[in-house]
Amino acid sequence: MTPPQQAIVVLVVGAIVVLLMVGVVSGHPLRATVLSLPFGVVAAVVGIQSPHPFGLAIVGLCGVACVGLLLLPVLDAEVPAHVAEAAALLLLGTAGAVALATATDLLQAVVGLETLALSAVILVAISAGGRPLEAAFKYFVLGAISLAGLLYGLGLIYLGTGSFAFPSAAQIASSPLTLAGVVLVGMGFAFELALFPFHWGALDAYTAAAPSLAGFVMSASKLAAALVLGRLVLAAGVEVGQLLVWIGSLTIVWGTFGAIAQAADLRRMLAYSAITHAGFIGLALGSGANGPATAAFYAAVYGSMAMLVFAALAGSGEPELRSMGRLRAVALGLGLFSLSGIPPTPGFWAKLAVLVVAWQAAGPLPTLIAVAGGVFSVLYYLRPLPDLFAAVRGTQVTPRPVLVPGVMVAVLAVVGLGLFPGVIWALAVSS
Amino acid sequence: MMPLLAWSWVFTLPGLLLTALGVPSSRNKAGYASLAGPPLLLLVALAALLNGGSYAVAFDNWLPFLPDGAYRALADPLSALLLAILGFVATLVYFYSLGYMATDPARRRFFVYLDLFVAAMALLVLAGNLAVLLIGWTGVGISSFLLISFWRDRPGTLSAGLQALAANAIGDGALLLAASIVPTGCGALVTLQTPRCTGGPGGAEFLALLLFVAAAAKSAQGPLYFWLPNAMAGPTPISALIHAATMVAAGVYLLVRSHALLALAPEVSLAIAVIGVATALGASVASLYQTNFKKGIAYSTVAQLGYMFAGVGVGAPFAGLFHLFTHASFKALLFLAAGIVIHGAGGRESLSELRGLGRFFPFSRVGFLIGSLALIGTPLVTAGSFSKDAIIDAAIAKQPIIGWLLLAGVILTGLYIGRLFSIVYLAPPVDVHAAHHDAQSERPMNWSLVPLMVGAIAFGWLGSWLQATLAPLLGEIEALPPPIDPRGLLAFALGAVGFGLAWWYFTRRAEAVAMAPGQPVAEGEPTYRAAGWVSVLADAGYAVARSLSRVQSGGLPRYAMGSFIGLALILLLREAIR
Amino acid sequence: MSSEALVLATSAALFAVGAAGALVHRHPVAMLMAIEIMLNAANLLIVLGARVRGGADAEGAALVVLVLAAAEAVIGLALALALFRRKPVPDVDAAAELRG
Amino acid sequence: MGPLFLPLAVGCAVAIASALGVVVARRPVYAALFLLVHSLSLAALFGILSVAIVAVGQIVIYSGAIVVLFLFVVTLLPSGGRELAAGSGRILAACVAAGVVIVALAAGEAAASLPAPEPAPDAALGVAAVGHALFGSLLVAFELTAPLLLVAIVGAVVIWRRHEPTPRTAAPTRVSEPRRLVIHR
Repeated sequence: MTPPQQAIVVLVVGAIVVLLMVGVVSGHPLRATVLSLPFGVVAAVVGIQSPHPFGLAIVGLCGVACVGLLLLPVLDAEVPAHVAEAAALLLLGTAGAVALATATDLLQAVVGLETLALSAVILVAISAGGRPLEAAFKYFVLGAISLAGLLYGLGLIYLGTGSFAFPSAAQIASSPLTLAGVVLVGMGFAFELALFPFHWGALDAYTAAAPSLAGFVMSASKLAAALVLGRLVLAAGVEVGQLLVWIGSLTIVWGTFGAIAQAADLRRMLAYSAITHAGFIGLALGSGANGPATAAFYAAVYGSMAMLVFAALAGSGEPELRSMGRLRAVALGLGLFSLSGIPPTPGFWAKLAVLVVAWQAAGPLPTLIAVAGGVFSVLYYLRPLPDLFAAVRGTQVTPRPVLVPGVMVAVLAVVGLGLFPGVIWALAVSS
Repeated sequence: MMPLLAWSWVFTLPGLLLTALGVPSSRNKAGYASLAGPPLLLLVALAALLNGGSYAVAFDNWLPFLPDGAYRALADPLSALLLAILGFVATLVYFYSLGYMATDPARRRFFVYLDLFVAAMALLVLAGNLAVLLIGWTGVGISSFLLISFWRDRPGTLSAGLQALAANAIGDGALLLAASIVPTGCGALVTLQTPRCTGGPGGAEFLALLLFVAAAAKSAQGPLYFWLPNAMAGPTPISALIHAATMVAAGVYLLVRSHALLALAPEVSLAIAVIGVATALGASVASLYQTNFKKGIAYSTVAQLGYMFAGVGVGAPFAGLFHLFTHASFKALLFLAAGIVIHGAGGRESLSELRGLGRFFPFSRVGFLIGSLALIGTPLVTAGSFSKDAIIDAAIAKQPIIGWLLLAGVILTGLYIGRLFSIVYLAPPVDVHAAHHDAQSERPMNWSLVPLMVGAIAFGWLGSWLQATLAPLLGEIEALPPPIDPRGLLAFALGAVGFGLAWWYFTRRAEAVAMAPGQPVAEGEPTYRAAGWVSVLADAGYAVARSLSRVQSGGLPRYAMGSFIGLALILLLREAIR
Repeated sequence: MSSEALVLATSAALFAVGAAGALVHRHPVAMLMAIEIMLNAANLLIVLGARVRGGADAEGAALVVLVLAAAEAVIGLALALALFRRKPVPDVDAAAELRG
Repeated sequence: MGPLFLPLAVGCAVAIASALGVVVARRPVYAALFLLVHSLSLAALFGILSVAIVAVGQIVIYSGAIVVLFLFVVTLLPSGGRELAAGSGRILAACVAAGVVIVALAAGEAAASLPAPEPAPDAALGVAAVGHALFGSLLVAFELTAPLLLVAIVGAVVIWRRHEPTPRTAAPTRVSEPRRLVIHR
């Protein structure tokens, strides 16, 4: 069994163990975390030996899952009864994401994608209130539509090439069926990445999910989709890449304008900004030979940033910026700095890497769009900062010690990536 | 001493951490921990400047995905001079802020932001390659945003901060592009002009243009000036430190540092000079119409930066740098003196309310007078004359039209500074007891003016020594004009005429606030609405954003329709690319 | 028009009809049925591929796709029931609180 | 025009007709019945294409389980199978979408020259071959369906109990005292 498959087995076994212990665990979030965390860590350790891009994917995904598990205790009040299921779904979703990211053939990718998508839908639906349920239903229906398109593309590829492997450029040139199939499959993965024409459901889902789970939902799907799209583009050659460049640029424009319009709603702004980052990943994917490696690097860095922001936001119902504790305010500030791409945070390095690749392979216009999108992100990301830092000295908030490990892990990840981005780049590059 | 200088950007970080963690816990001692940073920076910079030499730090392979991914820091006489200015003004502003912010509850946060700014500015000056420059460049922009919108509850401060952020974003974008398009292996600033590095697409012109856009955004030149007057929403020490002496000078520093690259791109240099002159004249005229005391001085800063840009544009980088050096001291003097009057008047900044209150603050009055004389450029006595004459001489030698325009500008300078001085310090006061003296907090503010006064007077004489130390760095430098020369006297005469005209006009017409009739006299709360074209652009952007977010109507069928149409179009599109 | 081309055309037609159904229906379960038709269309195509290429792995894939459709149906119906249980007449347009 | 063309054509016609039935049905119950017919016609098509095991799967798994599940849920919803009439705008949108999708798919497929199916020996598509495929090249995908179904099951339970209107542990209903039979007033 290859290391990625071993990681998947560990994750699934972990989920099964947590489900079997549901009697002991439900109602006590801390027990769920303690029980499920080792499985995430072991999966990461097992998965790191796999060949280069897969190693980065598994470590990134398991890292995101572990921080998600650490945030379980602060899942909003009335969910503790289902915290065992939430932990199991996190582990199963990660298993699906690892399967998707490290798939050697398209069928395995489809099943992995489906596992990830379904667990993401349920994690969105698990939080309180009507809005998450509505968002989950919409995210599910649109996901089902894109799955149908994906499977249709799979059929076309099989008709064209006779196998489920990633079709090569020669096979695409030989039969138009295969090209149509590759485009449909690409768009199916693009839904998971939340690129422009397919971002509708994801936007509402990212807005309505509980903060402690939204981080996982956003970053796991992006990292896994970036990896599999990268391999699809590398195999399929330039045409699909050029298509992705324009879709990515369009996504950046749409996400930036959408985020600027969200003056009041922080969660909606973060959802739109996730679409913008997906646009950056799409643009990187289409930019030449080392594009997919840059996209994988960007997605891994985005995962750490998103987890940091949502770790800081977790535990507070409506995130009233003025009433956050000092640690969480600083963590949120660092997260927003990184998301908006302020050096020396990792977000900036990732953006710069995409620009370098886009300039060499994607041509001037997409690069200028990327620069504008990246630079004007400062306007909507840093808008809450004066409020946030002004509040740090203000009201005294009941400290939530249980949050500290989750937030600290995310802070260390972001600071570490900020100072030594080369470590992740080395993992991503020789794909 | 240079190796120590190369790491001098960490000097204020311990102060930042201590103040952030609230080490001097008592309320009135807040911020004392960070007082040590800037003086240390000043001493190390002066020592390094005196014994010369240069030292480069390089950690290769720090960012493997960039054309030049190393961490490079370069400490040489040029950066030592900038750090000396930064240390000198920052030390005085820190000391001044103890008095100015004495009653402000959030003084601790104020000093944390100041430390962040000084660290970022030092890193910017010490940057060896574009990647590290970007860290300092954006860090300075962020701390300026945080400080401008420091009094978050006052109306308009957040929008003023966002305007500054937007303008900085344009500059960062240009630098971001430059850092990613240079050919592999040559991001270092000192090697930008080598043929290998200008071989990229667009060659030297495009690279120089990008650096110019970044510098113009940071130094509020040309169309990108709109944010600086509104940056006066921040406390006055900030206006003195950031928006007069150091941050806005970062643009000029960048152009001086890459003067060899500008030499390769004559059209861009000409554009720099033309925009410099245009900004100088436009800002001088605009200052005449300001009803807010600090905004009047802010436009003066924009004008003087125009002079520096003109100096660098015509190919006299040392003249621009020398004016930057002297301008830092006398402009900070003007702002801090104004701060004393504003502080005394309970935070009111409108000229009609401050009329005549300056009389009750002798230190501020003397300081403002010396600053004004230096701004006009009275020979021998003030530093302004040495550096302004250097720029005008170099400009007339190389681009006569620009040179004479700069000379004519001096009369406008005399007019606007004379107007500000006479309204606040000479005109009969509106109501005598409007100003209240709080001796305890005023003492640090008054005494921090003295070194600046000495600087405004004496720094001119350092010109020749500076020229000697910086000669190897800035290539061939034409000799500085002698202290007394006909053109210098002519410039001073114009300035003096302007000053006298304003003096006569405003001391006799008690109620007049602006030269032009029909100017609204009373202005309640200072508004920070962006200038014309910027607010039009911003509103258009927001309109597009709102209409776009309305498309996201929440209805599932509309989303499904969008997905199908998108899917079909992309499928049809693939036919085109096959 | 060979029989394989006929089946290919049928699967494309079914896919389009499923898409139309997804947009027409206001009842959530009817909408899910339309999506099931689209999944069936994809399954038909995979089976056609098995027949044309003579590959048993496509047959296995068709079985796996059946399982996928089952999982989809389960979660879809659970969500539809939970969301529209309280509403007198289930209407997909009503579920539009999240906007902007 | 292979020997089986006629039954194939009939099967395809029934499939498309029943799919249209699902789309135009006014009440969800009719739509569910059309879906059943559609599913069975597909099973017939699979049989004709000599892919026996998938045909059986379609009948047992799909028609038997999933379509019946749809029928249950339709009747469970309070409206008892009534559906709001679709506005003309929606019908127009649906037609436009269907048209665009058809054109897009046809653009790719029309030009394709389908390779003539080599005479598939019965063994190639037989159950044994499928077994070898499922446990050979498709092993990983086949195994991954297990966590997928686990997610589906856990998800369905969680969604239902999470959004249940009255928690099952609500207070027991108060037993009212026995009503005395009143013969006369």
